[in-house]
Amino acid sequence: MDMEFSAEDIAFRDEVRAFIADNHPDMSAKKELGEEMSKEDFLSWHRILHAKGWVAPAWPKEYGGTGWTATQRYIWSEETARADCIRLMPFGLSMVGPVIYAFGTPEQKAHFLPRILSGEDWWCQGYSEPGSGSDLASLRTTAVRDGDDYIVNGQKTWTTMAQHADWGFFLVRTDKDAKQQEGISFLLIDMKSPGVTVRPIITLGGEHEVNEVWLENVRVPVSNRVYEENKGWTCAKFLLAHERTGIAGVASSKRGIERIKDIAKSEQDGDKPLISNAFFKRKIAELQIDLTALEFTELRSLAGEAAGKGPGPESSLLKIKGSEIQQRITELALEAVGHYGAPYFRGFGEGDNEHPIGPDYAHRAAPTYFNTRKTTIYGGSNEIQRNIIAKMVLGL
Amino acid sequence: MDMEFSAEDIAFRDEVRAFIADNHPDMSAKKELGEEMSKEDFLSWHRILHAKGWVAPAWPKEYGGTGWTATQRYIWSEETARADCIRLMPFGLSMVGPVIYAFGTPEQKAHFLPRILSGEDWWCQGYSEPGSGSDLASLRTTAVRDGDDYIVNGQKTWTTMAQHADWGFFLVRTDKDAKQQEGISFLLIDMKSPGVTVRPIITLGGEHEVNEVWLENVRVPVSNRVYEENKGWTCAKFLLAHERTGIAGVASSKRGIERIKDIAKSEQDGDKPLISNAFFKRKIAELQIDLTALEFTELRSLAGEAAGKGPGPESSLLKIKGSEIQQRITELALEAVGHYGAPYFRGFGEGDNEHPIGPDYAHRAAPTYFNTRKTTIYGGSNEIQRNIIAKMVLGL
Amino acid sequence: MDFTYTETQDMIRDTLSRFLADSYGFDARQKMINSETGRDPGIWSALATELGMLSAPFAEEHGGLGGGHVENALIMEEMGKVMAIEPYLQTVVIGGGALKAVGGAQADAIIPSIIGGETTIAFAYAEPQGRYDLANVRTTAKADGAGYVLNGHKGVVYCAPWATHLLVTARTGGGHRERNGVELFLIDANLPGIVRRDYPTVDGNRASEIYFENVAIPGDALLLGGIDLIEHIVDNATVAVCAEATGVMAKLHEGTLDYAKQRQQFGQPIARFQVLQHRMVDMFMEVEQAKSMTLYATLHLDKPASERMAAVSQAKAKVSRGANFVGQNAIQTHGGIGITQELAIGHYFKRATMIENQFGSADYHYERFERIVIDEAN
Amino acid sequence: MDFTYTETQDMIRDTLSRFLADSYGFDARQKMINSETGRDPGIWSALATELGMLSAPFAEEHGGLGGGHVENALIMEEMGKVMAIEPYLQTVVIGGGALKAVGGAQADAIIPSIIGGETTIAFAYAEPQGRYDLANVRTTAKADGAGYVLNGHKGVVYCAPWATHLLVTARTGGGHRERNGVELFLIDANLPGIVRRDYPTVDGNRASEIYFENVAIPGDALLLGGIDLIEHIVDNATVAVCAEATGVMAKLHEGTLDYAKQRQQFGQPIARFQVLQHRMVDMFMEVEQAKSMTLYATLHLDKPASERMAAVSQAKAKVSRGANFVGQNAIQTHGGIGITQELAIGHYFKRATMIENQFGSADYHYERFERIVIDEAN
Repeated sequence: MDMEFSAEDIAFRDEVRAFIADNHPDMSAKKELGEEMSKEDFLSWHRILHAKGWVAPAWPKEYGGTGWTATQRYIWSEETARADCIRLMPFGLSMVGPVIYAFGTPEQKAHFLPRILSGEDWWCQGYSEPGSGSDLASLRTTAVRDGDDYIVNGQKTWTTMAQHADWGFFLVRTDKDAKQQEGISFLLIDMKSPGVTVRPIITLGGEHEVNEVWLENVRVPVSNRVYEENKGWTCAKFLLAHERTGIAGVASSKRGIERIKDIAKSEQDGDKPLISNAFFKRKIAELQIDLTALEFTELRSLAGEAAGKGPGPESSLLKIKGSEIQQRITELALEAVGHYGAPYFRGFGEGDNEHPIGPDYAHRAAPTYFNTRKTTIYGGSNEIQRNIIAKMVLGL
Repeated sequence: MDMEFSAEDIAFRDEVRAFIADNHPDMSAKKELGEEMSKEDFLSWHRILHAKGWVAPAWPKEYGGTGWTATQRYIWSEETARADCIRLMPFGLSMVGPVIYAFGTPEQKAHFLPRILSGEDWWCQGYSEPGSGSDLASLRTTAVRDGDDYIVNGQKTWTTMAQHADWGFFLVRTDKDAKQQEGISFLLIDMKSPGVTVRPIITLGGEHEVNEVWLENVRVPVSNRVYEENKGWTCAKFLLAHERTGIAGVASSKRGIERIKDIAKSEQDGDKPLISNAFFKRKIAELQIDLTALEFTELRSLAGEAAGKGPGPESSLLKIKGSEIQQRITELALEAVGHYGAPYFRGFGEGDNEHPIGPDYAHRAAPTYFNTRKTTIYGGSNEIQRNIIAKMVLGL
Repeated sequence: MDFTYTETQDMIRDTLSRFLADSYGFDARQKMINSETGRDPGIWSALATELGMLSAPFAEEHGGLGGGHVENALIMEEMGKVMAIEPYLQTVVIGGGALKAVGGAQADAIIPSIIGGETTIAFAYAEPQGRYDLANVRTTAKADGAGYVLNGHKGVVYCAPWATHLLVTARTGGGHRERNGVELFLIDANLPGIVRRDYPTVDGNRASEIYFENVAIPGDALLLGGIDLIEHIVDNATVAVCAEATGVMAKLHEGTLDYAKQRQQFGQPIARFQVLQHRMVDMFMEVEQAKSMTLYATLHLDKPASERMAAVSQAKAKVSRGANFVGQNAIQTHGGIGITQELAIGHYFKRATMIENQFGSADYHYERFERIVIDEAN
Repeated sequence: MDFTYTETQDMIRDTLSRFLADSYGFDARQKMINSETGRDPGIWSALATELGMLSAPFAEEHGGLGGGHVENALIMEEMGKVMAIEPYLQTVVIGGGALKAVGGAQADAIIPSIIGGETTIAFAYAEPQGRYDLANVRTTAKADGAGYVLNGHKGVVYCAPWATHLLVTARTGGGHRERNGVELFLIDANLPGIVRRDYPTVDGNRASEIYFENVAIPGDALLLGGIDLIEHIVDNATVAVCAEATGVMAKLHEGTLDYAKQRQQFGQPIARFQVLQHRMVDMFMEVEQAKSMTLYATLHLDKPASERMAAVSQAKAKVSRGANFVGQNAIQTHGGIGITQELAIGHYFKRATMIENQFGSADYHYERFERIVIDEAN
């Protein structure tokens, strides 16, 4: 038992570090102001990684993965977070991609996987419906067979980044009479199909991240169904387990804590920097220690997986603690900036880059805090995660 | 709207203060060591107050109350707490006494009330049973009519101070076929009756406060039933509401906080007293502020009662917050005494007054902390109190 | 001891509550804050003229109702319930409070026009480096003949775009962070040399950065009282904000209860889930305690300074934490819909969040309380 | 990176776990701690001779198994699961650890007798005024010829009534609270001038106040290394106590689960109530995090001092709070029965409570962590 990296691992880490330093696009200005990334911003890093062959470390090598060891993948996530690299959109790479290579037909694999890797297709996820919330299986969107097509009708919501999406993967009901989790199928839908309408939902900080998606008599070829009809829940469950990898968000929370420290060194509290305030310092320490606990719990869990145990329901712990830490980071940032949490900049017009009010790091502190309340709600709310642990781990 | 005392109130306060100073028995040595009070200790102050006519401020004047205003009663409880007066046992004065004057026969009133006031009878409460816990109405002790007597069989538990008791008031089932809360009667039982057995339960700190009470074919005259047969639940509910008055324990928690401050001034933390440690100080401040919130919530509730609203289910709030504060006080005391929380003194023999190990205030810090976990459990656990608020106040 | 409201106080509450129910629905509020100027000035006129609401805390000699802190708290609570963006806090509680404290010709001159709705005031006290320390003032007021010349930068001045007057703290002497030398000035908002940058705030208000560049002000702009006066009016304001918070928190709780009773998940209203029930009970307890603390502090506002400050800090510390708890749990219980702009709940959450740190965070007030009540007793 | 146990480690755990299951049931333990001497010395002999357990962390040259911190953690966790009162922490982890660090003739002389079970050690480091500060030492060791003379008072020395040797911190120079001059001595427990007052502890152990009155000790009693050595062995001990805590906490959680599944209220097992379910989930998460932090700190014990101290303080701060949470909620979920002496659960709670502050409270360790990781980075 030890926690040292081997010489090979260290060489790998240095290689990764150098690659990032040499190739990552400079987004510092936009990031410091907390500005939203554009589609092109996201894709710029995606394309660079694709060219290098590093865009999908978690995929099997045969479909375009890197073939890295678990330790290498850990190093990769550490290093990209350390360098605050642009986040890769998960909908293709972490969500539908694995479903397709696990359950798809040879044709589906051949067509979709390369386009996910290259970034040619931007994906979105059509799961939640108004009214379904945490009770995902209560979905009501229907797909009725009509020759070689399904005719899909219904409404999805909380569809992240659907405004950019070329394709979406949807859970739809193909058998109305079956029990809740049965009778659901997993469809790939071209978002440019007639009858698909995407409407923005504006969240508390003024962000446009999520959307409503309306499906009105949308014609979807049966060949775009993944896995068997009425067995879509199997894909959904697979995806859920897969989605939880990295759900703890340790690496990015580490960055977040460093950022709070930087802010607290700049902000004054009387004649000292805020970071010298005993109580503010304590909150940072609590975060940092809780994050260590989360990190080592994740490492123990990964070690368990490596030993063949597979990601279990205890990954709900990672979701719960990870999301709580993310929220506390944004809360602390807002506390740190004092009065300058109040100004709201959404009023500025396109192309106006002047943000003269308060320090740059204060700019989006409040909206980010508001928006980050979502982390304990989405991906299975923390209440649902506790229910899962109670049932699956504790046998209650 | 104001919070000033009138000149009359101030005169009353001075009178009370002087009376306590002149008459309260000196218990300081025993208290500082956290020693348990004996039956005689409790009764000493009870008898002094009875002689003065001040032993039952909450009772109607006709039955021996003081006829004080609500403000005077508030002042009384403040002053007795401020002076850390010996607690009066509630079982007679606050519990069965009010039930008897509200529901009892003229004979019951004439016989029992004066003996409660004088302290001649020591009472205990026979409510809880093994297995009943928070679900009080599930009780199984039976009373079967036999001529002018009931024959009582069953087992009660958590019976506080039953080892000293002359009389007990018991909830017993007189109709097995009725629904849970119906079919219960309220009996007064002479604890010296044949068939009554009291067995000690020793709690975590080594205290003997509570007992099991076994009732085996105990003969109880029907004339000792209060109110109608099978309507005992009415008495129980009345008592419960009555019991909640003062349940917040504000005045004694104020004393508790002062005591923590004294300890924290004596204990050293490096080159300063512990009270100068920012985090210890913060915990005291949090307690003190939470106690102010509790006190003013109680005062608002009393004002509502004075305006004829009666004690409502929101008194559950007073129980919840009051008990949590009591626990935090004992927790902070234990933290304050550092290493000297560990020594355990129960091993000393009778009459051995030497306690040379560690400071006196450390003596019972740990046992008191352990024992005080009970406050969120008894009198309707805090979970039950939250259920009550959810149902009765929030309509959930 | 008497915790009952007078008939006049009940009347003020009822009148205001009815008026706001009619004029300040969620949609109406959203329309106001999204308009060019960010408000509907007609509301303020109506509060002044139709309802006579701005007269509540002023003496009868100035045309007021003869009320005081209790009236301010009542009105602020109602304002909180509808998330009103009206400058009552700044104009009546803070500006009016300063004038009442100073009295004399300055009070006689301006209070009637506050009551009439013609004068609105913004309070320019915070500075970028100052955090919540009222003596951390770099803005200077240099004596110049009979008047003064102001120079400096005040940050995040709520309601400034709408103000006819500014209440400004500035230093006539003493070093940076010294209590001595900080004074209060009430000046015309449109004097030459005052530069304003206006912007919306995250909680639906408007605010400004204000730069004073050699602004000449008259000698009678000085409201005599120094840092003691400033602390007193900020304590009044802090309690007013606590009162507003009780309105905001009550609405967050009420909205959450309503939603939980309606929202179906897993075949039943989510209000049936015990975890959510207990959470809503905990929210209820925070609301009740916030009310208690606001009452407590309100009744201490005219006590000697150290008692007053200890009481106000107790209240604000507790209310800040309570607002945080109630706001976060309201959103969590709503789920995704709580994070959208569509429902009122998210906007109450935003206001509750800003209240947390307004006039000092929980930590700031804990420390002030400790200094007065624990340190000084040692 | 490798988080798997070796076969030997698995064997140690299994052997010990089986032995303790047989010999250390709740009733057996209660009988021991209520006996005159407060223990059953046969257990210690069996651990030494039958199981060879005391050899686990020692080098093969001393007759050990060649293990280290991981073995200590494993064993302490098992000890925690049965609330063992054996002096493994004091004798093997602390005393043995000090001897391993010092090496040489002193190690050669004593380690074999530790392994054999003949030598038991108590650690006399705390002083009444010292709280958790290891340099806050008033006990003096004055050089006298080839040896020293000890004077002073050590408080709450766990397991001292059973010890053949005392490991004592004392000052050979430097002022009160100075790091410089504090040294570690391993001495015979029965030297003339050593006065002991023995007493039981609230968590079922025995401890003593120890007074040194001109106790003459030989020169080779000094284990060279000063405060740095003391900090190192206390860090080892702190992590061992964290490991013990994971055993205690796991049992508190497990006991609560079992009870909640059986206990009927309102016509169903209380485990059906969602509020209790989520509480038990929160307890589970604290147990898991305590395990993670113990692992984390265990793997940092041989790192450079500042890294080691930061890691140990992280672990202890988290474990202290976790032990508090799990203990309190175990009792609350049990209700009244949890507060009696009858069930094991209350005794686990008492041990968990004492662990909270052993070798430093959560606050102490937060502050140490902040000093190393936040202050020094500025």
